[in-house]
Amino acid sequence: SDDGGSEGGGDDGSLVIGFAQVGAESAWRTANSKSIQDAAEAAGHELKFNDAQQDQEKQIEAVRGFINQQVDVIVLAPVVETGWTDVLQEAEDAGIPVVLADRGVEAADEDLYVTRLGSDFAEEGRKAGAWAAETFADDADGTKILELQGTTGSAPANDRKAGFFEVLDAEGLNYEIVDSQSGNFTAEEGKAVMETFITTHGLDGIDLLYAHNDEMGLGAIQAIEEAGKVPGTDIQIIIVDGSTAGFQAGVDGKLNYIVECNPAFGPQLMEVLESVVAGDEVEKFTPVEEGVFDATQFEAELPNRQF
Amino acid sequence: MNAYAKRLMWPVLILLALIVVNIVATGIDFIVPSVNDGRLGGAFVNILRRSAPLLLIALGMTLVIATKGIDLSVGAVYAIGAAIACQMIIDAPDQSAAGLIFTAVAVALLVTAVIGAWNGTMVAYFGIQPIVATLILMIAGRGIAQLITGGQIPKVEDSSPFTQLGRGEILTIPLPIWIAALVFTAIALLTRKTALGMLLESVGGNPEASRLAGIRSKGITVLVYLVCGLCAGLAGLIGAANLGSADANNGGLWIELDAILAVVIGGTALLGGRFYLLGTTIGVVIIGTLEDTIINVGLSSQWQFTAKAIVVFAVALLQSPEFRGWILKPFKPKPEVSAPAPAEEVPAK
Amino acid sequence: MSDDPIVQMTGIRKDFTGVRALDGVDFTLRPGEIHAVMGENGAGKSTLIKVLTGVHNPDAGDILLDGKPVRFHSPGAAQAAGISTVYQEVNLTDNLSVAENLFAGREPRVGPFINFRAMRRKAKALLDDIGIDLNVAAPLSSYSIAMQQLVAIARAVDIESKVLILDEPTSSLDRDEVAVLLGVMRRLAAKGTAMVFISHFLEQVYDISDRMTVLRNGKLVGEWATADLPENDLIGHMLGREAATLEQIERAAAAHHVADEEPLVTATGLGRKGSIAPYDLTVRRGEVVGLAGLLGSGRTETIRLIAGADRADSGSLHFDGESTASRMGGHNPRTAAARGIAFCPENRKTEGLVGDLTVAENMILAMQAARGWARSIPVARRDKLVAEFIEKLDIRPANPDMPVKNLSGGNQQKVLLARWMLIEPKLLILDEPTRGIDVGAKADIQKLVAELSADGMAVLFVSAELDEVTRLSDRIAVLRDRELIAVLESEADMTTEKIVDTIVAKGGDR
Amino acid sequence: MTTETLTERPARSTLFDGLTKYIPIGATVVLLVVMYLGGIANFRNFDSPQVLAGLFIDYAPLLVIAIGMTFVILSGGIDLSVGSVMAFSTMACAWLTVDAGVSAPLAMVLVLAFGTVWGLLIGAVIHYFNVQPFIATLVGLFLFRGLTLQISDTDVSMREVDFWQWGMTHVEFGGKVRDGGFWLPYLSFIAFAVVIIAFVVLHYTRFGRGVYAVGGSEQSALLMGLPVARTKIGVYAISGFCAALAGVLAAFATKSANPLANIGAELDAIAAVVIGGTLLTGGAGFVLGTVAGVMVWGLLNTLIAFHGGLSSWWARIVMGVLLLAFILLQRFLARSGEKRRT
Ligand SMILES: Nc1ncnc2c1ncn2[C@@H]1O[C@H](COP(=O)(O)OP(=O)(O)OP(=O)(O)O)[C@@H](O)[C@H]1O
Ligand SMILES: Nc1ncnc2c1ncn2[C@@H]1O[C@H](COP(=O)(O)OP(=O)(O)OP(=O)(O)O)[C@@H](O)[C@H]1O
Ligand SMILES: [Mg+2]
Ligand SMILES: [Mg+2]
Repeated sequence: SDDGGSEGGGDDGSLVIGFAQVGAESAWRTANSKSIQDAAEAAGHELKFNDAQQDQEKQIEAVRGFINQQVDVIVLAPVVETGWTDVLQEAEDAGIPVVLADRGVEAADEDLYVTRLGSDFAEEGRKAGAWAAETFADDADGTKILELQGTTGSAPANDRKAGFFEVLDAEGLNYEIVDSQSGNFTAEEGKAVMETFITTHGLDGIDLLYAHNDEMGLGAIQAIEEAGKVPGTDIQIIIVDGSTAGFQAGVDGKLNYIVECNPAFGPQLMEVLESVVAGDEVEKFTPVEEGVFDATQFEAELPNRQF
Repeated sequence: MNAYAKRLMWPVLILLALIVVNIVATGIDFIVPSVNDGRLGGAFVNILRRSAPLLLIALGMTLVIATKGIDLSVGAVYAIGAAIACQMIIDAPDQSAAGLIFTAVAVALLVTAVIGAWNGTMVAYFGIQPIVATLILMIAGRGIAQLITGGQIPKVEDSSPFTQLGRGEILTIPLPIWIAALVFTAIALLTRKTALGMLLESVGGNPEASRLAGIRSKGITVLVYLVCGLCAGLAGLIGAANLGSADANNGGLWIELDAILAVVIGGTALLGGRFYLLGTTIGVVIIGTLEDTIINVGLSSQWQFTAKAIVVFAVALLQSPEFRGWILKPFKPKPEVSAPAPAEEVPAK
Repeated sequence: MSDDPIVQMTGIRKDFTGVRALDGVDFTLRPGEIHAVMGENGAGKSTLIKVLTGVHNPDAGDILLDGKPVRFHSPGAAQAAGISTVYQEVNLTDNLSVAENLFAGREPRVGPFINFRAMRRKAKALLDDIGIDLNVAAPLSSYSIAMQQLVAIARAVDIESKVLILDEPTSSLDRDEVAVLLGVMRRLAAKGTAMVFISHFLEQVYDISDRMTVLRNGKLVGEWATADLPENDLIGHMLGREAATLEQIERAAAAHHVADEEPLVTATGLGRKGSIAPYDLTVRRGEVVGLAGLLGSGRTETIRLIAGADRADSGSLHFDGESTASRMGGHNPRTAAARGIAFCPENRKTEGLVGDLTVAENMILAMQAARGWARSIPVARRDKLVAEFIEKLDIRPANPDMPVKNLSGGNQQKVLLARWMLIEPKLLILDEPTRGIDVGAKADIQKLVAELSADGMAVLFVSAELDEVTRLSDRIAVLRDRELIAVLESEADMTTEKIVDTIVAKGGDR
Repeated sequence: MTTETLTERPARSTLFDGLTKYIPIGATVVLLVVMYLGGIANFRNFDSPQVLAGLFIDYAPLLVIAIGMTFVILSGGIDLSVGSVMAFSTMACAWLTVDAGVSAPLAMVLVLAFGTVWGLLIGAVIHYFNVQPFIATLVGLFLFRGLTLQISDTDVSMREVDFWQWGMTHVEFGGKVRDGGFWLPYLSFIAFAVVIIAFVVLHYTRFGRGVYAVGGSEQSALLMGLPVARTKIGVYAISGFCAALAGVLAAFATKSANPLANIGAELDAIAAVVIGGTLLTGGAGFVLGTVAGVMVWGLLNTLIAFHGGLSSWWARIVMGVLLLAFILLQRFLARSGEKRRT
């Protein structure tokens, strides 16, 4: 695949796709990369994959690289929302369409990409918030909440937090944030922070743990178990993502609600790319299908998990 | 011994100060251990238990730094150790088989030791600067770990005895603390009961003079990196066992900086020479306590970095005699001096 | 000669942790005089200089320059005030070129930019002036210590200042360079420059100095006009005991039992390209073989091959009846030490000692290396050995736990010697062992060498002092131009002139 | 004997002595060329001049911090704070111009002044209080990451401020890219200017030679009467300035600030400096070597990007292996160079 006889990529309908991925920072992300790589291969397209290791500069460089290579279409999963104007403009000048995957860019750059396919983190936060507001609506003495945030400053962390509390406030839930710390999206830190929460605040009276992703949630569950409490019963738990391990924990009764964030949108992406290159009209935002699952649905959903 | 105690004084004081802050913020429970399920717990014991992997790495790092080296790859090696063990265990049909656990641990340690030896060989035999030699594995190492796990996060069943490495206890004391204490003792004995410590300091202090004195400086250098790799691998095993999973990407991320920090807080100079294992241990506990302190005094996550900077700066300055002299200048009378050696005392030939 | 002192130091006290290096010392320097500061190793001479020039801050006392009180905070400040100094250990930056070292901080410039061409030209001229011919664009590290010392002197001389301080400038120089240096000093003195001269070569001191200040153990003993102080009295003042006790080393002709013994060392065609031409050399048990030659003639290289410090690329080396397979790397410092070859290198700071380690640790280093890391020397045995050698070599301060870098130069040299004597070698190789060592200690070391050889140890030794070589050696290997040109038997009538003649004669042959 | 024959001439020519120090950088340049040719042979469009020009667009900030780092490393120190200082500077630009309403040129000057003052400060701590550079600057690494996050924990756009548009203004050379030309933005020229100034300062001024002297032996430099304090504090000030300038360049390049930007940039910079032939122990190396080092770093990334067939982990492994091959080759060339010398 080195020299790529892909000069006339369009002849047989196969495309050369440049894919600037965020990194490989989580199982979710790896599943996402794999889904897209597999889908490209299945569709007979050549995928130039680039892992930016969560660094915007590297990602910009990768996009410039794709422009220099004159690929047919660029897929960008932007690590942050701002700062893309110039490089997107360069792609446009070179006549290469750009499709955003997963995360978005700031509204002012809307004209510079064709469409965005992905999840809405704020919406995920709102989904979690809606369940919490409903579940604890009758909690008279105020709902005591612990929050395990993702990496400080990252878009999913910010949006999942904002969406969640937006709904709680809107629903008028009487709640109190007992503590909220970053667990960096990792099980290691999720567990460590939870242990400290437990020694500092105890678990008695705490109603809800909201973890921004699976891994932190699973780490926290261990900490709770090791402290001699029963996760899911003594304290209700919401996680976002929905990996196999997360669902397994749900089946075991260790958590109560999962907001799905679906990484497996490779095939959907290929369809979008093909219509983009073919010049068809596409919507500015194509949402990835994502569900929410409560205790009654875990068992049934577990076999469908892909990561 | 006196100079040694002096070295340790400032780190110990800082640690005590941090502990006091925590006690004020959360009560005396912070320091008093409690027993949960037959396992010693409580805030401070938890800190010690969680610090075990960092301590292991920092001990290895201390030896490397004593030879005027540095090992940036320990975080990646940590991830590799964790990945190998977890992947081997989940690939097996029975995750609880004692033989399997033993083999997985042995293979992980063997591989990480080989990686350490490789680093040492690059430094000693190819003459590559330690930062660069280990940078290579810092970059590639996590890739190797991901390759082993296929980019997934292998999760070991909670019932597997492997997890006891991180979660178990012996005589109510958590196993990671035992392991760290054991390694500490082993390294302390290895360096102080044999001549290894002195030879290390010699190689670090003046490699050419050491060579001319007949010391096998290359062999010693390789050995030291090997031990460092082994420690990092063991740390990875404990970390993975604690979680029951191995995260190739984030496991032990930036732990090399914390380890170096702990070594230096403990009084070992990055320029090689004298090293202080006990100092390193105190440095590790300071770092571990600091992270909890931020949560306990109610600061937000954004404060993590800033608070760390402030504490590290305080330790660094307090350890500097020049700084102490400068700050105390207004309060100090004339310096007291030791009695001069009278000329008559010189033995006649 | 005006009598108003240019430098006046009174009541100077300087303490280091655990040592009082200077205790109420007074020192006066007058314009145009050459003033020698004398004292044993560790007497405080260098410290006095460093206090004067702002390297150390005195703990008490006053310094007047031209009658005005001064207190310099850095050598740069002292230099700006007209005091230029050559410190004891060569203090230049050997990663830079010779020319840059000569002009560092005062490079000729065009606007703000350095004019390298002018700098090289001036450097060349400056070196020509003191009679050395170097490639001024080459890094200083490509030259020997002696060359570096000359460069340092050239630099200090060129900073035309009121006061020039030379702390053991001649320690690694040959007699001819010394002669040039003394010439330069006389010239400067005539121009009115005041000079401080520190040297352990009494001959030179008497030759050049006008006055002397003697220190002992950090205290002032007194100040004399050179002419008023006979050599014996000076030594007495320095050592604090009668000079008569300092016996001269007899070349106790004793015609040691050497002649009939098998050679211990046999080098045949041993050589290394670009550093020393292949040579043949034998050393027998109980024999002292001295190496003589000019600076850069390859003495160091010769012995480094035998010591295993460098790898030979031709010839063979037999030691104690066994081939060392030197070319295959079978001969290195470690195996050499195991065979019983001890090597004290010439640059004790970079190749000899580990500065941060203590005196005791430095002493047992080679012994420990030979035992391997697993078998530590028991503490009691170690302490006993160390104490024994501290006493035997009179190392001061007699504190085995002091970092060796805080010892005075001479005492450091003794520590290095002790390290190798501890392993009881069959062959002791000494490269400039008496460099920078006071008269007393030098006599001690020479005596030691004589004793060791009498006990059957073979000694190979290099010294820039031909006197020393002739006095101590049974045979003298003469080098020139990186080639061993002759091995002379040291008869009773051996003189330094004979050696010089050999060098010159062979040189003329070509 | 006359004084002329006092010392013996060395047996070999000393011509090579002056050249030895160029061996590492020579090796780097040769390998750079080999890598580039390898890229051309294997990848379509790799020969486009824009590929090389692209290095100076994407790596302009890295180049600038690596230049600052070169001064510090040459003096025998190290500066781990550059990545955080850079991120903080970009964030400060955004905060000053967007939130505080400071005029952009003034904000830029303030940020550059801040970087310099920080450098002076940390240099003073290192020199006067004898704190190890690694630790003193590690404090900076944590401190400025923390402060950046405290200003904003999300990315901030500053596109509304016209001034920030200036940096990415294109200058075309030889026509459009598709016609075989290439373009560079203004910010690349700022980086070039930094290189040239650094080159002149380091190699042709007393301060620059003082940096080498201090790196060779601080003790000796002090005893030679060189202004050691000024030099040591100066190099950290330069590095601080460069880090702040790199932050400004990043502001130009993206017109946005991201609190998590440039994590690990200090290691990239150190790697580039070392690949460029500068010794971490100080006293030996060149500014132009650093330029070559940054190009190697960039080209390695570009090669992996052009290949495009590597998964995340294989990309890392290949990067490590390429780096290893590079360092071993460089080492080998330098060694054989030394051998030839003797
Ligand atoms: N930095 C230091 N720290 C501690 N002690 C020191 C230091 N420098 C010198 N000393 C001690 O001060 C005393 C005087 O040393 P100094 O170097 O002045 O002697 P010296 O007369 O120059 O001897 P030499 O002839 O050997 O050069 C010695 O006992 C030495 O050990
Ligand atoms: N006059 C000179 N010109 C150039 N290089 C020289 C000169 N003298 C010495 N050198 C260099 O200095 C180094 C050391 O010289 P070497 O040690 O062989 O001389 P030596 O006879 O041992 O003299 P010393 O009296 O300094 O021990 C050698 O690498 C040599 O190249
Ligand atoms: Mg002295
Ligand atoms: Mg020599």
